[in-house]
Amino acid sequence: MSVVAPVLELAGVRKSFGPIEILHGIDFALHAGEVHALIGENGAGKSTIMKILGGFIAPSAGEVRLDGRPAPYHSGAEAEAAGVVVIHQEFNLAPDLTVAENIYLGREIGRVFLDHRAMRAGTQALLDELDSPIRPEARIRDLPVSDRQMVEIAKALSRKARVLIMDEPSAVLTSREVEVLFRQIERLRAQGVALLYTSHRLEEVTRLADRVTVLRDGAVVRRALRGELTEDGMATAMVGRDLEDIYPRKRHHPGEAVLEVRNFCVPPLVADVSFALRRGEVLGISGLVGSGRTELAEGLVGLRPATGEIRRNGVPVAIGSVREAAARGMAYLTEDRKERGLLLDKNLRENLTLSTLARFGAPFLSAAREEAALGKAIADFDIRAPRRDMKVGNLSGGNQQKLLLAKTLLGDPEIVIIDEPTRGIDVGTKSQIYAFIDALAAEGKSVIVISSDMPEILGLSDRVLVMRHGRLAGELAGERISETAVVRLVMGTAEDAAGNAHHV
Amino acid sequence: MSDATLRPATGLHLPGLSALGPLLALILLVVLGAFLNDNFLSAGNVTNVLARSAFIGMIAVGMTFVITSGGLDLSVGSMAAFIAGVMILAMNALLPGMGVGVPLVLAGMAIALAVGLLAGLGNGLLVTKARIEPFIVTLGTMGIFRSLVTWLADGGTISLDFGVRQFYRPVYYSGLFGVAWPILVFAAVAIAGQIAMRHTRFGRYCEAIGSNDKVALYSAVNVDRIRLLTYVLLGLLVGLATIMYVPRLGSASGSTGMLWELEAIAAVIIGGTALKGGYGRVWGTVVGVLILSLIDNILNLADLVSPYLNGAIQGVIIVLAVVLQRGKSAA
Amino acid sequence: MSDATLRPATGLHLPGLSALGPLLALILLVVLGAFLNDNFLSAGNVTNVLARSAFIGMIAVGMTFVITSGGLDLSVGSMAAFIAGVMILAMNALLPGMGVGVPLVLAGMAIALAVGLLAGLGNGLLVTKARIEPFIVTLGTMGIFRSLVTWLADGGTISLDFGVRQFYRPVYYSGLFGVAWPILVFAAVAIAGQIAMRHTRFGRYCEAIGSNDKVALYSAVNVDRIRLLTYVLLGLLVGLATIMYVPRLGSASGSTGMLWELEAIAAVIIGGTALKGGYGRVWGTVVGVLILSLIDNILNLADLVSPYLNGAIQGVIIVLAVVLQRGKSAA
Amino acid sequence: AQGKKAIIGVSIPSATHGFMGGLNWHAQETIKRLKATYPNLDFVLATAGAVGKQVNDIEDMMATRNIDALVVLPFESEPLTSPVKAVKEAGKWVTVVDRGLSQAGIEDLYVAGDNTAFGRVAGEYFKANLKSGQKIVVLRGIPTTLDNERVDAFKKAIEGSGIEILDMQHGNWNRDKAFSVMQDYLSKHKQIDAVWAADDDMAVGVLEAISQAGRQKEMWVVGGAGMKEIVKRIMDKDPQLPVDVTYPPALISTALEITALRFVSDTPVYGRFIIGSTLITPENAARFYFPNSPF
Ligand SMILES: Nc1ncnc2c1ncn2[C@@H]1O[C@H](COP(=O)(O)OP(=O)(O)OP(=O)(O)O)[C@@H](O)[C@H]1O
Ligand SMILES: Nc1ncnc2c1ncn2[C@@H]1O[C@H](COP(=O)(O)OP(=O)(O)OP(=O)(O)O)[C@@H](O)[C@H]1O
Ligand SMILES: [Mg+2]
Ligand SMILES: [Mg+2]
Repeated sequence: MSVVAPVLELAGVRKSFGPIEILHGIDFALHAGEVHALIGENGAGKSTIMKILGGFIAPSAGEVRLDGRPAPYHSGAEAEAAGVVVIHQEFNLAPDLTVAENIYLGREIGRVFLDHRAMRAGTQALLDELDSPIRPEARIRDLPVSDRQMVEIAKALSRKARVLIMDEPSAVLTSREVEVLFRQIERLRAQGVALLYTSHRLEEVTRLADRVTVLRDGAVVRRALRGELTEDGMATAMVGRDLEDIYPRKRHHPGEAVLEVRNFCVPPLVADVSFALRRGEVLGISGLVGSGRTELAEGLVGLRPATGEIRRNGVPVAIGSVREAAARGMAYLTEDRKERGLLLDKNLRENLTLSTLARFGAPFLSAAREEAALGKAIADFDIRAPRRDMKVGNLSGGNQQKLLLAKTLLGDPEIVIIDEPTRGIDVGTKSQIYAFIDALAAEGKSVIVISSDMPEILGLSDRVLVMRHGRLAGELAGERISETAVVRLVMGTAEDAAGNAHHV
Repeated sequence: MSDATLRPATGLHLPGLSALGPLLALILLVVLGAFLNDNFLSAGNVTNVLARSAFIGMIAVGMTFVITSGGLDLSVGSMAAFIAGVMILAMNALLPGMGVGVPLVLAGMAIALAVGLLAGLGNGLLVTKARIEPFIVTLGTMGIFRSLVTWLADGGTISLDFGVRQFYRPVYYSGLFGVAWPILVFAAVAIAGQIAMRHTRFGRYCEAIGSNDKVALYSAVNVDRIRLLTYVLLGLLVGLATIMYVPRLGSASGSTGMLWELEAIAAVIIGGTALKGGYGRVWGTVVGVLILSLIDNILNLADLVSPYLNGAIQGVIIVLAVVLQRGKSAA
Repeated sequence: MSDATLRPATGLHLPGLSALGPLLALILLVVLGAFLNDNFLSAGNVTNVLARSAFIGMIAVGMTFVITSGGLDLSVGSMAAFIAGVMILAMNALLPGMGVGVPLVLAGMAIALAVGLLAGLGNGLLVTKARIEPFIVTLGTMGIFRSLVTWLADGGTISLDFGVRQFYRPVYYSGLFGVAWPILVFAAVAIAGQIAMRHTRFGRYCEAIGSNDKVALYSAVNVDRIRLLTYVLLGLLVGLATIMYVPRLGSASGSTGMLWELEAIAAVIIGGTALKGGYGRVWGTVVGVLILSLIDNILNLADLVSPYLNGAIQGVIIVLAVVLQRGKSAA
Repeated sequence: AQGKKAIIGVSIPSATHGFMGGLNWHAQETIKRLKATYPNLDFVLATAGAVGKQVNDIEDMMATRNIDALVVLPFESEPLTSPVKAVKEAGKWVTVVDRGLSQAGIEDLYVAGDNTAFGRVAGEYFKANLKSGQKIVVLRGIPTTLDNERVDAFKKAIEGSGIEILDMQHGNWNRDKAFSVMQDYLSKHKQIDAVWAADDDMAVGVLEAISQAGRQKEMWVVGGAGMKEIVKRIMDKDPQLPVDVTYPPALISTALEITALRFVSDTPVYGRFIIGSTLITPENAARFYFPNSPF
C-alpha cells in the first residue's frame, strides 16, 4: 500500500485565522485506492485541512501537492476541475434551486439551451444509485437535512473525482443511508479513487479506513494503518486521556407524567400519536429518516399546526408557538442547526442568549451577565472557540452543536426535546453530553431524545418509542430495549428485520 | 405506498397554482376595464396600453435578472433620460453630415445601445469590483445621470431635429401586421428573457448567485462576471427602451424617465420574483408591467370622485393584486 | 487554545476600524466645507444643517430598525405629508374650541403621533398578517398617503392658522441652552435608538430576525410582533418628525416630504446597516444623515460650475463615502 | 354645434406644487360650473405626474372616451407636440394652455401666461428699486425651459442696473427646498438686499429662513404667481413683500370657458389669448385676492 506515491498531500501546512494559528505544520498524504480517515476532537482542524486540500482556503504556510507537484488550483472550482472534490460539513447547496439544478450547477448539460431532461435523468440515476427517493425537481429549501446531505453526496459522486474528500458525511444520515454511502465509498476505492473521510463515529472509521490520522489541537498526534488502532485507542489518541464507557450506566426512577399526548396529528405526515412522558425520564424516539419524528417534535412545541390533546402535568394546554412552549417549560433543540438553530453571522454570546434574553436584564440587557452565562456554557459544554467574539459560522461544526445545546438548556426547561443531540460531536464530548442528559433526568427533568444513532438511543433511553410512516410503531421499555427489537419496529417487518439488525 | 408516505409534502404542490396569482389579478383588471368602458378592448386601446408598457417592460425584464441575482438598480430611469439625451444630441450633430435617413437612425440606435452598455458596465463594475452595495451605487449613478442630462439640456429640453423626428416616428407608431413595433420588440425581449432565465446557464447562474453566492462560487460559477453581465444586460435593455421611446416624444429632459426605476422594480416584485434574489420569473414581470399600466388606463376610463385620489386607488390595487397572489399561494 | 477560549470579548479588532468609515467621510466633508467657506463652521450654519437633518434623521433612525429586521418602508415621505396635513387640519378645527395655547399644540402633537402610529400599524399588519412583501405594501401606501394629503389639501396647501403658527413656531426655531429643539429631539431619538439597538431585547431581536427569521422563530422570538413593532416605531418617529416639521413652515401639501424615503434609506445604508437585514448601526445612520445634508449644504455654499451638476456631485460623493468605508473595512 | 352633446378632454399636470395645485382647483371648479351651465357638455379630466403619463392620458381619451376637444397644459412642450398634433389630425378641437407646443399652428386656441413678462416685470421692479451695487439672490424653479425663459428675461431686465446677482440655485418651486437654499444663502452672504424667489411657494420658505436669521429688515422678497397668502400680505403692506408678479393659475378657467363656448355657441373663438403678468402692489392687490382658492 504505502509504496504507491501519494495523489494529494500536505507538506508543513500551517493555517492562521487572524492572530490565531489553527494548524501547526501538518504533513499528510492521500493515496489512490485507499480510504484515509482523519479523526480528532471538535475544533481540532479537520474541516480546515479538508478545505485546504480542496482549494477553498489557502494555507498560511506550507504546500499542497497534487501528484507530487504544487497543486495547480486556487479555488474550489479549479480543484474540482483537477479532480479533487469535497463534500462539505456545512451544506454547499443553493436553497432556491432544485436538486437537479444543484447537482449540475456549474457544469450544466446542453449547448446554448439547457437540456433539462438529460439533467433530470442524470440526477434520477444518481439518486437511484444512492437508493434515495428524493425527487430531482424538489427544492433544496424544502428538504430535510438528511436529504440535503444525500444531495451533497450525489453531487460529489457526479463529479468523477480522483480524490474525494468527505467531511462528516454520515453525521446527519440514518444507518440505512450510511450503508448506501459505504457501498459507494467501497466502489470508489475499488476504482482507485483516493478518499478522505471524517466521522466522529469511530466504528465507521474502523470499518472503512485503510489509514487513520489523529489530529489534536491542530497537530498530527498519531498515524496508523488498518487494524493498528482499536476504537478505544482512537478515542484515547484524540482526547489525550482514557475514556470510560461513554453511556451513563444507571437507569432512572421516573415519577408522574409531566406530558401526555393524545391522538396527536401534525399534518400531513404525523397522525394519531399518543404517549406520556414522565418526570425524571429519558425517552428515546427512533425511526427512519422521514418517519416524522421531527414533525412530531415541532408540532409539540408549536412550530407546526397540529391537532390533538396535550396535557402538561395533567392540565390540557394549547401550544401555538415556541414562546408558549417555553412558558410551559418545554424546549426543543432543532436538528437543523445552520438554518434553524444558530445565527451564523452573530457571535457566541448573541446566539447563546437569544431564546432566553428576558433573563438578561430589562429594560437593558446586561452584557456582563451575558458574558458570565457564556463563560459558564463554554466551560460546561467544552466549547472550543479561538475567540469569544467570533461569528458562530466560523466555529467548527461540533462546537456549533455544543453551543446550540447550551442555548437550548440555558432556560432550564423541565422538558427538553433534543433532535439529534450529538450530531457531529466528538466522542470525548459525547460522553460529557450524555452525562449531562443523565444529570438532567436525575434532577427530575424529562428529556426526549430523537436520534438516528442506534447506540445512543439504546444507551440513553429509559424507554424507546419507534415511529414509522408518521405513526407510533411501538414502545419498548426496560429489559425489552434491544437493538433487535428497535430495528424490528423501525423496519415494520418482524422477521427479516432481525436479519438486518447487525448492519445497523 | 411506502415511498409515497416516506416523503412528506413534496408531491403535486403549489407553485403551479401560486404562479397564477398575478395572472389572475391581470385578468380581473381586464374584466373590470371591459365592464367600465366599451372601448377598453378595442384594438386601439389595447395597442396603446401594450405599446406604452414596452419601455418599462423591457427595462423590467432586465431588472428581473439583476434582482434575481441579488442586485438592484435604481438608476434605470435617469439612465434612460441620459441615453435619450446623448442619442438625440448625437443624431442632431450627425445630421448635417449624414442627412435624414436610415443610416442616421441606425447610428442613433447604435449610440443608444453603446451608451446603455457603458452605463450598465459602470454600475456593474462599481458593484462587483469596488464591492459597494448596489443600492448605493445606483442611487449615486441615478443622481449622476439625471444631473448630466439636465446639464446637457441646459435645464431645458433636448429635442430631436424635426425632420429626423418625422422619419424616425414610425419606429414607435407603426408596426408589422398591424402590431406596433414597441409591442413586437417588447414581446421579443420578454420571450428571450424568459428563455434566458429558464433555459440558459446565464439564468440558472443568476438564480444560483441570488440564492447563495458562495455556493455558486464553489461551483465554478464566475459570480462577478454574471453579476456584471446582469447590469450590462439591463443597461442594453434601457438603451433599447430608449430607442423605442425617442421616436414617441422626440425629446429628453431632466424629467424624462422619472420614477421608472420604481415602476420597473414594482413590476418585477408583483410578478413574483423575490426581492432578495434567488428566484426570477420573467413572464411574471411582464404580467406585473401590464398590471401597472392597466391600472393607469382604467383610472382614465372611469370618472373618479377626485383626480387627487388616483394615487390612492393605484396603491390599493397594487397591494390587492399581490394579496390575491399570496392568497392563491397560501390556498 | 484554552487560553484564547476563556478570553472575553475585546474591542481592538477590525469592526472598530471599519465602523469608522462613514465617520471618516463625514470628517472629510466637514474639512472640505470649512475650506470652501468661512461661515461653514459658524454656529448659525451648523445649527441650520443639524436642524434640517432632524426630520430625515428621526425617520432614518426608525428605518434602521425596519431594515435591520429585514423590512423596508417606502411610504415614510408621504406618510409625513399625510400626518402633517391631518395634524394641521385638526389643529385648525380645534382652534375655535380650544383657542391658541399649549393645549392646542399638545392636542396637535398627540394627533400626529396617533396618526403616525396607525399608519405604521397599517404597514406592519399588511406585512406581517397579509404576508405581502414590504416593498409592495409600502409602495402602495406611499401612493395612498400622498394622494390623500393632496385630496385633503384640495390640490393646494394646507396651512396652519396664523395665530397658532406664531405660537407653535418656537418648537422648531427656538431651543434649550442655545441648541435648537429639533437638534435636541433628534439627538434624544438617536441616543435612544442606539441604546435600543445595542442594549435591549428589541434591538437584539431585530438583528436576529433580519439575520435569519427561522432561527429567531425557533428561538422563541415573536417574529411577527417584533416586525410589526418596527413599523409602528417608524410610524411614531415619522409622527415625531412631523411635529418638528410643521412649526417650520406651518403648511403641508402634496409635495411635502417628497423623496424623504429615499434619503432615509440611503442614510441607513451609508451608515453601514445591511440592506438585507441582520445588522443595524444607529449611530452610523446618524452619520449617514449628516453626510447627506452636508453635501447639500456644501453644494449651496460652494460656487460650482453649474447648479445643474449638483446631483452629479452628490451622487459621486455618496459613492465615494461608501468606497471610503469599504476601503477601510478591507484594510 | 349648439346643443349637441360634446365631450371635452382636459389634461393637466398633477398638483405637485402650489401653482399647479391652484390650477387643478380652478380646473375642477370651472368644469363643475360649466357642466351645470351647459348640460350638453361633458368633461374628462386627467392629471399626470410625468410627461409619459400625460401622453398616455391623451391617448386614452382618444381611444376610449371619444373626446371632441382637448384642453391641454403640456407638462413639457417638446414631447407633447406630436401627441397633441395627432389629436388635431383626428379632427378634434385643441386648446393649448400656458406652455406652447414646439410647432406652430397645431392648436385652435392658445391661452397662456407670459413667462418672459413674468421675469421681465420682476426684473424691472428690482431695477427700479435697487441702487447700483446692491446685491440680490435668486431661487430658480425645477430646471425646465420655462424656468430658463423667466430667468433669462429677469436677467435681461436688470441688465445695466449694476445690481449684482450673488447666487442662483434651484429651489424646485418647493417650500422646504427654498427654505434650506435660503438658509445657506444667508450663511454665505453677509449682504443681501433683495431676493427674487420667482414663485410664491418658494417665497414662503425664503421668508421663514430670513426671519429665522433675524434679517427681516435687510432685504425684501418678490415671489410670483399670486398665492392668496402672499397677496394678503401685500394688501397689508408688509415691508418684506412689497409686490408680487401674477401668473394666475386661473388661466385654465379662461381656456376651459372659451373652449366651451365653441360647443355651445357660434362665437368664433380661434386665436391666442395671452394673459400678461402684472405687478401686484398694495394698491391693486384686492383684485387678485381669492380667499377660497387653495392657492
Ligand atoms: N474562518 C475562520 N475564522 C476563524 N476561525 C476559524 C475559521 N474557520 C475555522 N476556524 C477555527 O478553526 C478551528 C478548527 O476548525 P475546524 O472546522 O477545522 O474543526 P474540525 O476539526 O472540523 O471540528 P469539528 O469536528 O467540530 O467539525 C476551530 O477552532 C474554528 O473555530
Ligand atoms: N416540505 C417541507 N418543507 C419544509 N421543511 C420540510 C418539508 N418536509 C420536511 N421538512 C423538514 O424536514 C425535517 C425532517 O423531516 P422528516 O420527515 O425527515 O422527519 P424525521 O423523522 O425527523 O427524520 P430525521 O430522521 O431526518 O429526523 C423537519 O425539520 C421538517 O421540518
Ligand atoms: Mg469539521
Ligand atoms: Mg428529524
